[in-house]
Amino acid sequence: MQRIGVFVCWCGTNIAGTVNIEKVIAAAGEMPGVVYAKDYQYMCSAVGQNLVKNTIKEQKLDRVVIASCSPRMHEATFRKTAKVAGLNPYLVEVANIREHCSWIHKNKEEATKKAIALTRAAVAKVALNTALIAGEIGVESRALVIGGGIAGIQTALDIAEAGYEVDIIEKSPSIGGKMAQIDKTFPTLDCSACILTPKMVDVSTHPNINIYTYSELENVKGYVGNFEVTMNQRARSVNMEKCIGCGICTDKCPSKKAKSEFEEGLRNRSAIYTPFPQAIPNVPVIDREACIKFKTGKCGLCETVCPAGAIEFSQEDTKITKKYGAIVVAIGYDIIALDKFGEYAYTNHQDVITSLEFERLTNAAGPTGGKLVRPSDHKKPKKVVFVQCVGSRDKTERGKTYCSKICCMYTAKHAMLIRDKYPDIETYVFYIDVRTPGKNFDEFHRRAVEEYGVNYIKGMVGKIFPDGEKLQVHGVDALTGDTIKIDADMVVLAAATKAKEDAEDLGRKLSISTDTNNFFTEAHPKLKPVETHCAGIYLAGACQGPKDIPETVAQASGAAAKAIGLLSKDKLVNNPCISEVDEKICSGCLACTKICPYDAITSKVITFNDHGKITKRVVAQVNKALCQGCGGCTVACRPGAIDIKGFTNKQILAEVDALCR
Amino acid sequence: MEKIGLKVRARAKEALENREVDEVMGWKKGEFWYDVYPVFITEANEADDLIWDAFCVNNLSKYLIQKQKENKKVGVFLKGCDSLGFNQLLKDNRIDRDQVVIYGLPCVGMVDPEKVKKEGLNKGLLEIKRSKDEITFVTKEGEKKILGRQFDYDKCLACRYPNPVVYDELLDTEIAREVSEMDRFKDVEAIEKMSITERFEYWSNQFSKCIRCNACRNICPACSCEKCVFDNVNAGVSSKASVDSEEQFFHITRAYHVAGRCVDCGECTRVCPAGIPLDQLNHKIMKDINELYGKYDAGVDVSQDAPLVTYKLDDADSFTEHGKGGK
Amino acid sequence: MKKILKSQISQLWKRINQSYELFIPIEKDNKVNFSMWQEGDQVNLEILKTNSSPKNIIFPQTETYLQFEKNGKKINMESVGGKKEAYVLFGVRPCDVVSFNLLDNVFLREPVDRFYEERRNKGIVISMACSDPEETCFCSAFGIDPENAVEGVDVATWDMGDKILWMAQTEKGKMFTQSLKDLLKEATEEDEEACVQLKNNIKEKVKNLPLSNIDMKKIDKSMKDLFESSIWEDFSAQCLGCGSCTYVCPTCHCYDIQDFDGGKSGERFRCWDSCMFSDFTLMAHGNPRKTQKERFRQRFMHKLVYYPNNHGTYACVGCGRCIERCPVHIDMVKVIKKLGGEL
Amino acid sequence: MSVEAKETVMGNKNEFEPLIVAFCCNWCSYAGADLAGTSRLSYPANVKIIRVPCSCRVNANFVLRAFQRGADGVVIAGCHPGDCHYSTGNYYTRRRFSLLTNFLEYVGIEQERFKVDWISAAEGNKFATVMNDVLEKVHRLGPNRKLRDARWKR
Repeated sequence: MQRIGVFVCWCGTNIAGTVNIEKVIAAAGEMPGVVYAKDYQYMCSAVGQNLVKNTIKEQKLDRVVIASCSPRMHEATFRKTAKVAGLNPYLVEVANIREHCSWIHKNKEEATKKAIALTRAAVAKVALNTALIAGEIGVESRALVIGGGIAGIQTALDIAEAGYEVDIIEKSPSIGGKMAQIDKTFPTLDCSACILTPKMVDVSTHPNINIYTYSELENVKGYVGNFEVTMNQRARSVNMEKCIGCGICTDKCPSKKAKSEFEEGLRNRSAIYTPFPQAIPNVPVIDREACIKFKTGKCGLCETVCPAGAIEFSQEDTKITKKYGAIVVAIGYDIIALDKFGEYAYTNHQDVITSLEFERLTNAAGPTGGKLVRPSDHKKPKKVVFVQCVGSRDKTERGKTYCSKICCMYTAKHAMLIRDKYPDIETYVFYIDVRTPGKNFDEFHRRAVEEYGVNYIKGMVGKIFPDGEKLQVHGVDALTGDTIKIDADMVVLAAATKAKEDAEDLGRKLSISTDTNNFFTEAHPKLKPVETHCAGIYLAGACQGPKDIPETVAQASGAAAKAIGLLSKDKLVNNPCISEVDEKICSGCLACTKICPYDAITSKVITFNDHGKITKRVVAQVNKALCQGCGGCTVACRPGAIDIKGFTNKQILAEVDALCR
Repeated sequence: MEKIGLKVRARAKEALENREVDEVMGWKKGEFWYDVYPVFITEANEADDLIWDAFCVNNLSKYLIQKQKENKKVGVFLKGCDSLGFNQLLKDNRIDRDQVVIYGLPCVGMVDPEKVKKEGLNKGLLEIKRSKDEITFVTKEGEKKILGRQFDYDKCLACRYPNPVVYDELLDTEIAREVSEMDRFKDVEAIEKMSITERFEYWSNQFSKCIRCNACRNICPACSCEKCVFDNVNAGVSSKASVDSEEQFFHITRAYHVAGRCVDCGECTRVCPAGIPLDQLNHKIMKDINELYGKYDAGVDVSQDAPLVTYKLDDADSFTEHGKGGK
Repeated sequence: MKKILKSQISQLWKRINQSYELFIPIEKDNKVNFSMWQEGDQVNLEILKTNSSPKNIIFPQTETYLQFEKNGKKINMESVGGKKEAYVLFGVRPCDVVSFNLLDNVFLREPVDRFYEERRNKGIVISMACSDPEETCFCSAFGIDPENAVEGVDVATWDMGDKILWMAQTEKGKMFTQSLKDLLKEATEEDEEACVQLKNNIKEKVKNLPLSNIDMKKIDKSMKDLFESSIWEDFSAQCLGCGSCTYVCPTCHCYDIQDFDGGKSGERFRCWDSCMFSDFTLMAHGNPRKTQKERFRQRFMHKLVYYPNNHGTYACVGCGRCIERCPVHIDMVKVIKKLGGEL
Repeated sequence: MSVEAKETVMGNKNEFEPLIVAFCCNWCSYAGADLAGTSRLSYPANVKIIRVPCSCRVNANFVLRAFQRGADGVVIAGCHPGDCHYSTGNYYTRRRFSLLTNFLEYVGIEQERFKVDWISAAEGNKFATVMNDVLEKVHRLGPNRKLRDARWKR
């Protein structure tokens, strides 16, 4: 018979306020296998842990149940406590009598009864626990950063500086991301390019950093410390080694009708193009969909004019497979499509633009050379209306329920920039709330209103429609209830930010989860903001949720620090709660192998010698390093030959039985 | 069938003589008109015992599991339904395709002795011969021919695969039989129409007939586990008690374990000594799989993933309000 | 000899049911089995072999005999099981009656199984002669006369078509008959003659049955030779290892004892077991009969060799249920013939 | 004890106290239940939670066992499709338990007694709502006798 000790925590009054601890102790004492039951005010405190430690030794306990807060909170704490006392840490179970009991039930009798039931289930389970020993795995000391925006750049630089190799994989032809498109940054109004491009250069020249642009992640195998990543480097059609970046090809290219992605479609580009002058690498790429040579087989002008002989039409996509110890996901964000917001006339009027388009319009390097003109007739506008929360904080299907966080500030910035350059242009901002938490943020917004005379109107715009050359903007002032009609020349929409289209797909490849909005989920909203639930994979920037640049950079450095911490280790211990095959029972149907998300199960042939009669059979085998312990295989296994340690079939059935008393 | 019977014997003899295979699995006639049982022969002269008649209902493929463990090359005669079971065993890695030579036998249907008895035609019956759908009853007094399928097993009347879907040699010409897909799940639909109370009563009544003999499981080509969970004392679910709750547990679990794997051969229902319509359980799951996750016939195509070991991102579900499977 | 008209038979059921539990072949969902009679049930006296044997009545498939409850550190135990109500088992065929005697040999010898004994004592067994033996019947191989009252019946009956003839065989049977005197009429001489005629008919039919040639004497090898016979390998290969033969068999009597763990309370029960199952006689070190061959051999050696050695009679009554029920037609007759060198 | 007081005690005893067993995925729904606790969102004490690594760990056996042992309702809660901690586990859950949901109903178990749902770690509110909803429905149906083992004493 086991010697189980039950320790019931009061958690001050958090538990003791609604649960009659005395009764739980008394009931626990009667439970099968329990030889000791004791309470304490704060079991997680040093004194409480000492109580557990000493009792394990004194009472020769071989199993321990802690009835306290959620195991997600302190399971690890008490496992360590047990270990110190010489007990295998996996002989500890936690009964959650706080989050799942005392905090939700008001009736003391009911809560006490439930606390007893939960403790009974934990006792029933722990009785079947076995000592588990974690294995060790090596670490590949190289990191992969997915995404070459400011988040990825900062992460890569930090890791590289710490002395580890880093690869950046970027989907587009150049690194730089959204920040490269932005004109000025709030609240300092310093030039975005001026602070970003030096970092881009640092990345491209750092001996520890490799950049794979125009490349996408194809699949990821392996596990923390030992990821094996395959990426697909798309054919650039230009030899990166030979190209000298002279730009003759892009000038001479006769196909100039493709929309420039970098310029948000406000300008055309050639079929062979460099996204922007400061692009890294400064090597053009041929857009095979726009290229005449690829479409018709004729042309090839770029090849003729290239002084370096770098054009290679025959290039093909290449697959690259490399091993990494850590992965940082920094794929950034996008803004939502506005086709469902008919009232703002974005899709049918050129002079209704998004804020990102506005960034290009005011940018000195942009399509208008920084001159603010209407896209439709290139005339200078007289009145510009800004509409905030277009799709943000919107509970309808077309929008996003969350606040996009950056719009209030960049809208103030945009209005301020206009008023600064063209004091004769009137600016109006429709807003629901202005949110400016951040260092010098509110001051910035107040300057826009007070010093620059930007007109802020609390209220939403109901309708925008063309009226001759003008755009009629109809809205309501929520403070006065007045209908507001403005005959504007230009409207700028602060479209909601959203997760990247391919975030969910990437999440699946990496086995990390996304939330309902497809932003990646951090491991803990407060205490593990850069970790994911998948060990060795970290998050940086707006792919985890809307963020401005300083926050992004901060998180990037955080993710880098975590990655460095991991890469600096020689060995890792892995989770011992993994699957195990009972070869005697396994039929070798291998249904488990099809379920396993980690390809952790393979097969082997075993021979049996039964009274001299030799028979062979196929059975499943689990790779201990790959298995993450989800348990999906156990259900696919009809005879119950594969079971998961720590959550065995018998243990769960015992819990069911114990709860159903 | 008699002509094919000659071929069966000749082929078995040849295969054993030429050492193409170590063993041949076939059927042999026993004591009574309906008594046919599986035999495994290793010598060419034993081939004369083999038969092919309207009672060769047993699927021989499950026996291959043991033979393959012993590393034997085996020749086996398989009907359409048998071949589906064979494929399921193949899919479950229970047999090695390279170690088996399949002699395919298109099948017009097998005769249900119960139906013959019910018509009182078993008195003094010596033999039943079948040629297509003409059944000849041989008695001491003489022969009587009846045309039609009224003596076929119900499962044969609903047969959708009269021809083997996998074979190395086909011993007869393929048979064309039209079965209405519309009627396929009419047994299920009838039960679905009952009220929840009626349904529970119907099934608990059926389950309570169970004598826990496991014949349904042991005959099943999808139930090929080395050790069934109900025989695995460590699994915590085994019990031999004939109490309602255990019987319900057994039958729900059995049907659920063959979900997406049941080849609808109907053998479980045939062999149940208590007359429990187990196929009605299997059919329900098949119907749901077809409706929720697309048409799937276990045993037809070995390369196709079984519905419960695969998924689609936008799979439907039957429990959320929208049922569309999304967030 | 008494008689009762078939047209009045339901009154007989009602009457018996007033003072006894009545177990009788009842048809439900096309299957006939012995079950407790209730008003409105469809009694089927024509069927020769009920789907399962009536063994379940004297030796239930599952029988709880101990209930326990934990109270603090103490355990309270209560003995349950056995049978308290008197019952009548009507329409048992002679072969099945003989199977009761075979079970008695096991359970009523020292140490006596008290629950079994109680059940047997509470019951009145009424047999019915087999007017129309079937092709799978081979009771004659074991010296059973399907036309007659066999040892162990309290009352024997014969189905005469429109009436049933009734003859008490034991004291218990006589008293029971007495209690029904207003329902049972005295049989006439004609009736008795018809009965003799019926018996002769049956005898004739039995002679002509396809299995009438079974001769148990042909199994004459030594136990060791039989044990080591190659037939076990041959036949067990086809055996699926299901338990249908053992569970429909009237003479199989192996059981398992299991506990139902209900945590604070629970019970100990016995339930039929089958030597065909892989966990039959499973012990801590594993199973002494590792393969189906050994398990298959056990079943037949037990019935044809071991039991006769212990009790002087074969543990098969030739009812033929296993012949009909075996999914692959590997049955007792094939084994007997093969052991006798006939196949 | 007065007669009246005795009656109330008896009355309480006879009152139906449903038992709901909920299998919750460690990463989403269990955390969602934690959040419901942290947010002090109340749901009845009749709901008792068993932690599993992933909803794909839940075997149909566990559900049947709970019913055998007198549960009046069973809940399986996991991450929303696409959010699985193990990336694909709940896709299998979805298929397995769509079939079981229908199948249990087919053998006569009311659909309200077996509920599968997706509850994320952030949806403490949803956790409480789902539990309240299941409980209300089970309350309306009354105690479950189906599948229940008569030998089991609660």
